[in-house]
Amino acid sequence: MNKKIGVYVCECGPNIPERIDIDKVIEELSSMGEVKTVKRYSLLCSNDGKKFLKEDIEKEELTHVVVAACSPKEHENTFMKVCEEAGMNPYLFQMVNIREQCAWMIPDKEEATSKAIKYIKAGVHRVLFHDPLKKKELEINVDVLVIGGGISGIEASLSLAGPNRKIHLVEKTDSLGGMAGKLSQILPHQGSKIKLVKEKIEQVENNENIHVYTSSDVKEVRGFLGNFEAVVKSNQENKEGIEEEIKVGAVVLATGFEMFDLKENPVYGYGEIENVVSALEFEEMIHSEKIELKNGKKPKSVALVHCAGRKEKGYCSKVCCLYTLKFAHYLKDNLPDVDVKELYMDLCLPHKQDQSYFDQAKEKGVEFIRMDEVEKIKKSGDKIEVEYRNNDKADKVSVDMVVIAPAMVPSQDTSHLAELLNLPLDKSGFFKELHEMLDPVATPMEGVYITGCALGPRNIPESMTQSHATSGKILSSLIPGRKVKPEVKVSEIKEDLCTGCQTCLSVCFYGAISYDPFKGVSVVNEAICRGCGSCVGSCPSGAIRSKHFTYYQLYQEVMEALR
Amino acid sequence: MKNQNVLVIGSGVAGMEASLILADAGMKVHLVEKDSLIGGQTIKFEEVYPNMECATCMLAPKQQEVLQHENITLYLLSQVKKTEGSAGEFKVQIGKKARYVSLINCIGCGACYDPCPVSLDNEFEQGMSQKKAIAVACPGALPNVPAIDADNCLRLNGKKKGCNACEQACGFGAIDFTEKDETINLEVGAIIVATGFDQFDVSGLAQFGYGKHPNVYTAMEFERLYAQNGPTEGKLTLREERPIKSAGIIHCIGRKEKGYCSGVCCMYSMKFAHFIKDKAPEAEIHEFHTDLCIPGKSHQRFYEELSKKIDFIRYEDVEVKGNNGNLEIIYTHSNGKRDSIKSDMVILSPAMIPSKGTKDLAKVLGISQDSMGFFSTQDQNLSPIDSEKEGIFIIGCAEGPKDIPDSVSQAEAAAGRILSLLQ
Amino acid sequence: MSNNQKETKNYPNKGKSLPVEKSIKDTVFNIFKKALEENIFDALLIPAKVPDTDAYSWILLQDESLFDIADPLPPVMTVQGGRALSSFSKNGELGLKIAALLRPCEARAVIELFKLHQVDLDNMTLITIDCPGAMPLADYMNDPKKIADSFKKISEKWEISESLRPACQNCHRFSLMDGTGPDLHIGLLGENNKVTLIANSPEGNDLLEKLGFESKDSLDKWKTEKEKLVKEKTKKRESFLKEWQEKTKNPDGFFNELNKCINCHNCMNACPICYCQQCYFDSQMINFKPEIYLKKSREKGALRFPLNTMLFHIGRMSHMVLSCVACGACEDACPVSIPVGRLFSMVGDKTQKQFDYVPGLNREDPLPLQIFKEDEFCEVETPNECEEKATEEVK
Amino acid sequence: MEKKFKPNIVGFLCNWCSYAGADLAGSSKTDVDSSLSVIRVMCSSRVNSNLVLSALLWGSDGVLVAGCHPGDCHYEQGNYYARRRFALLKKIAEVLNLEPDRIQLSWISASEGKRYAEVVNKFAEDISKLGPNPLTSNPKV
Repeated sequence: MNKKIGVYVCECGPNIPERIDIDKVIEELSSMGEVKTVKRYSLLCSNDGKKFLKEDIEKEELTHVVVAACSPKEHENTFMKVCEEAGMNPYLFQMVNIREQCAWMIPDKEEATSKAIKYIKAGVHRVLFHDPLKKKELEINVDVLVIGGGISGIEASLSLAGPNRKIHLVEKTDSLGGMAGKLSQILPHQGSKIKLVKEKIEQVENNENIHVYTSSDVKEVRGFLGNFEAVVKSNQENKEGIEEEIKVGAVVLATGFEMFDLKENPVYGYGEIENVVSALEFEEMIHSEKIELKNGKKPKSVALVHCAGRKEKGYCSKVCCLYTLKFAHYLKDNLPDVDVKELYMDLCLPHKQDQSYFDQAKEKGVEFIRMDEVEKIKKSGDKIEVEYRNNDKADKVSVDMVVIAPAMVPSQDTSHLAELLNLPLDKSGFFKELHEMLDPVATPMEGVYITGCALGPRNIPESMTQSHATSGKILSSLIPGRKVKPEVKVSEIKEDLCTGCQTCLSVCFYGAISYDPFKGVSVVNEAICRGCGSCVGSCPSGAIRSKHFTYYQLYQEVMEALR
Repeated sequence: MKNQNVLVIGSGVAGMEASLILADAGMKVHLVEKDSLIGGQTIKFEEVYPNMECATCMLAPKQQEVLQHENITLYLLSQVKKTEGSAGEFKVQIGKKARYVSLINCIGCGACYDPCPVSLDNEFEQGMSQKKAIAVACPGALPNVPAIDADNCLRLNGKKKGCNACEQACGFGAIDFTEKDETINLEVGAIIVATGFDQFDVSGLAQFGYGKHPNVYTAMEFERLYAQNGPTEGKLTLREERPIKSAGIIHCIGRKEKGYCSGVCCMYSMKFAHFIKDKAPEAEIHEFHTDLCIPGKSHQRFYEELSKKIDFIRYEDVEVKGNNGNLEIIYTHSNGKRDSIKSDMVILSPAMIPSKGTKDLAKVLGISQDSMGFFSTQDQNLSPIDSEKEGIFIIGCAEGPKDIPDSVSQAEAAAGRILSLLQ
Repeated sequence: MSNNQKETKNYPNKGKSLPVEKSIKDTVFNIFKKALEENIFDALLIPAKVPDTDAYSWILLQDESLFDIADPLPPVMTVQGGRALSSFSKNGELGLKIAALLRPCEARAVIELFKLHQVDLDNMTLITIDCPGAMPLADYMNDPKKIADSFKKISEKWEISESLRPACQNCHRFSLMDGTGPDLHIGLLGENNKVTLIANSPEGNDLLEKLGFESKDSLDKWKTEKEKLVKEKTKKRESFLKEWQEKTKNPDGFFNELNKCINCHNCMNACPICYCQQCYFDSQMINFKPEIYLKKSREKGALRFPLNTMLFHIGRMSHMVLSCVACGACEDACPVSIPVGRLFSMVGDKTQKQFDYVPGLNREDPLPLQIFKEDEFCEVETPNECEEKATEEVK
Repeated sequence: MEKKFKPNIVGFLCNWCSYAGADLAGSSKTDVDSSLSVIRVMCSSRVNSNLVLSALLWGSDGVLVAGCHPGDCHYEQGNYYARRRFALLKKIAEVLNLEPDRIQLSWISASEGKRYAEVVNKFAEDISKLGPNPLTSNPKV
């Protein structure tokens, strides 16, 4: 079929003719071989303009269209749509920016005009090399695999499960509940329901759309948004080693956190000195309603030591200030004569109600002592001494019991799962979000989401919020009956040129490229590829083509620039 | 809940995110914004911590998506006037002010600004620059279409009835003085409130000299001062255009008065220090802080790096005095010592408070405010974003001070709650 | 891949010294024969002289009788060993255990090709040998006997002779380096009439053990001798680099050398690192319509064809120079005697230093263009913001 | 002096930051030297030696590669790879004395219209001073 190109120059009201001699442009362009028609129009993006364009494409029976107007960021989509309506493939269209990057930045009319001609000619040459790309549609699976049965995983499962959506909830221990399940109580202003976790577990168990795998690990996950395959391996006594393959459309990681090992730093005396306990052990004491020293007596004085592991790990764990306040309240409420000292570095109380909780503790007589760091916790007679420094001065407190609040650290599974799913970790070893600001629960693997403390320290309401957020992301992208439409302008491997060096794999941030060992070539998964072209840039032989930004197309522009 | 329409109030980073997720899911979203542009407070920031990413660049693709999404109807210069009904069947009335410039015809060329005879303080720029009565808030504002300030436009306020300078300059017939304020009635299934925050007014606190000494800035003023698209085009100068040799940044302004820590000021204050140090490496910078609330996983590292370059001072109390055109910061160190330093510039980091219209909107929506004035939410553990009224969700800083990722999480969570209920 | 992650980076202090009874060749072959007999490996890739000709080639030897034609250090390097190895071990895993006897530069090429997934090292034992160099291919083909003889003399004395290939004259990496390259190294330097076996990986160790050798002998003598020679040759190399930097002081220096190019692309075909199926610069993508060339020639007065000669050379350089092992195969292959090997080797030296990378040194060092750091190379950014970044956190 | 030399410069701009920055320069009506012809790519990591060298040897007097600031890449890491590739190319040009100043890497964000103009104007000025690219007029090439 003969190529018939139509070139349309938009005047954009007075904006373009003021600086560009459109008649000259038309004259120059008309002499080009494949150009069937060159026309000007006052405002192509207006409704009349679009109508004109559509009718003219049809009338002139054009195969390719070049529009010279504003930035493609403004109206590329608009005109592609018009081309499509006129029966053309919308990718056989090229937009040339003669407003922002020509008329508006080159003051000399002659110069601006010749620049515009250059750009439009480049567009004409380029469009001849365009391929009629086609949008694809892929069937999807809407079920979800949730890894981690703590409060975040539970909440995500409950929010996601529905009559048309099954949830596979995999927990490595033998019961659901996670860390939150071990807590004696939740902070008063965060909710009154002490049995919150228990109730949630019941809801999960009663939900016919949630299938729970306890004592199980996820061994393998492959695929992309809408089409994942995973292998779940059971470690249960009677089912040990049994593997089950499941198909899902999305994966939620809710693998939580662990506590910093206080034995790592000997200054805390943890594990050495009697009555020096970790926050989690203290939770258990509250749980059993027995705040007692090893000798069975009630403590008369308790020091709550914040920030254990903050210096070591390099971050503040956000929640410790608040839960030690909870301990202080509990102590004051239940042991009326107890003397409570909080040793803190900075009070991190970033939520609107937190400060009043602190003020109340102060009213109850809790003593707050600022310190730069703990120097040593040691035994001294019947007492335990906490030596600390503040403003470069050494000081100490002497108490019966010391409760230490350790930092939250990534759970053991984190690095293993990161490898399994090809996910990045941050400097602290937690999962890294796709975009720290704007996409806090997504990952570079589209369809894999993360919630709760697997992303870093946070409190229960925040974890729950994130679980709902993952659910929002999934429910909006995986809708029963709908298909996913992957990006069209993606990379493509030319198999006969590919040598299988896998350089492209190493530079793809999204894990969109895999290696086919049988053929010995790399393969792009178009459903994952975002079309950045990094792989194209990395391939020495030119075996990867980035659709719509091919070497051929770019060289046309280069050549025109050099005329 | 069968009604597939959702009302989102506020088009900041949280409102946009919630709208996009719901719209992608096929819901019809009605996005109401009181200003003439979308993007909220975040687009005022040149960069955002901890990676110093350019906020305009970061948000522009989202803004474009909101503007172009077929499932989002945007109501600019609009406010919710009335609501009745309950979850699944809210009846909402929106009051939409006239823009006098057609969003369809205007192409954003800006030809109308210069001819306009009226100049006024640009609120978006914290009054640090002037704009015309017909103008966009800042270069790069989206939608890139100006609005006419009816109170100041000579034609519209009746001071000069025949003025049509802008109309004449417009080559697209985009100006329409006859446009009228409108009332729009909608039925929606759910409402998301994302009305954001305002900055605590520091002019009431005389000890900081704000308003008295020109080189005492609020955080938001400083954000605009160093923005590439701000009043000085990113050039960092004092009011009298002298380069900055020293700066003091004071945290926790209003924490005591308001009774809460805003959770983000420490980090953005450090961001300022980082920025000044970048642009003026010789400048001496002091950060006056109380508790350092830096709970993000990368924030402490940022602090540790920065503390090699600038001076962190833990203060008990602090005040700012003028001293021959210079500023003096007098403070009590946490070790009890009283001291003072001279400084060219002082930046105050004030608390975040509920946005101006919160009280009225609470009344319109029939929900209550908490003791701090933010919208109340229910039992936090079960549903940290649910208001007391079923079907109304509170997200972002409308619920309390928070940073961008937490706001986005809440936005996505609200969308998740709604979509989950519809399953 | 994990098989090849070496734990020890330093080669050991002890090795196994074997007395040379008949000849070095004989001593070395006895080891291989034993290994083949005891199925420690199933085949050996080794250079051999093609019977009844003067030609050398690579053979994958399984029949012991063929050791007669094999030669661990032939006078010339016909096909680069890396290329030979990748030609059969690229597509899929090797079923058999194979050993390859290579010159150190060939082994370095193998390591680079391994990183580019062009060889399979899982069942491969890489054996290197102290290399006295090789003679220029063209010289040898002119008078094989004479050149073979003079090679014999040169190699016995470890002489840095001007009759060696330029690449070999300027080579300071002719022996075992402190990295995770080969599994086993055969030291010829040091004590006269002794061959020293040095295990350089757990696999190498394993091999020696299976052969019944204990690594108990001191390496001091070999090391001293080797380091002496390394020093001497490094000096030579430095003066070569200096000379060539001088030569390229202006762009003409580079063009003058390459102007003789006849576009045969032999350099690329001989290069072990040029692993592409088709060179980008041989592809259709850089061809245009005649009218463009006509226009260009009008503008310039004349246009030289074939057109993209310089683009090919600089382009090829940009693709492979970070992995260039300075083996000189390209130069040997050039029919018009362009010193292309020296040119690439000189550029390789500078660029590899820029990325703090030594090709072929360690198996686990990633290829420079496949990784990045967040804070680096600010000096190539304009405006240059190095100062600003100098104080910021280094990842 | 004869007619003032006006260079031909090719600029590969990433879609998300630098191209948007160029647009902003235009919509703020900033004067920008017309020597530079813009070629839009999705990410600076699409640009490699194949493109830059071709442009340079086919007659461009200068090549600009521009992308998002480090850390701001729309595709997270693209510009870091681009920077490494560029560093190599620059070094090769340096070692061979092929006028390394003819290639330039710059970071321009979407809000930096002014910076775009400054970068382009300065580059065009520098290239004008360098004169025509000898690689294109040199009969040896």
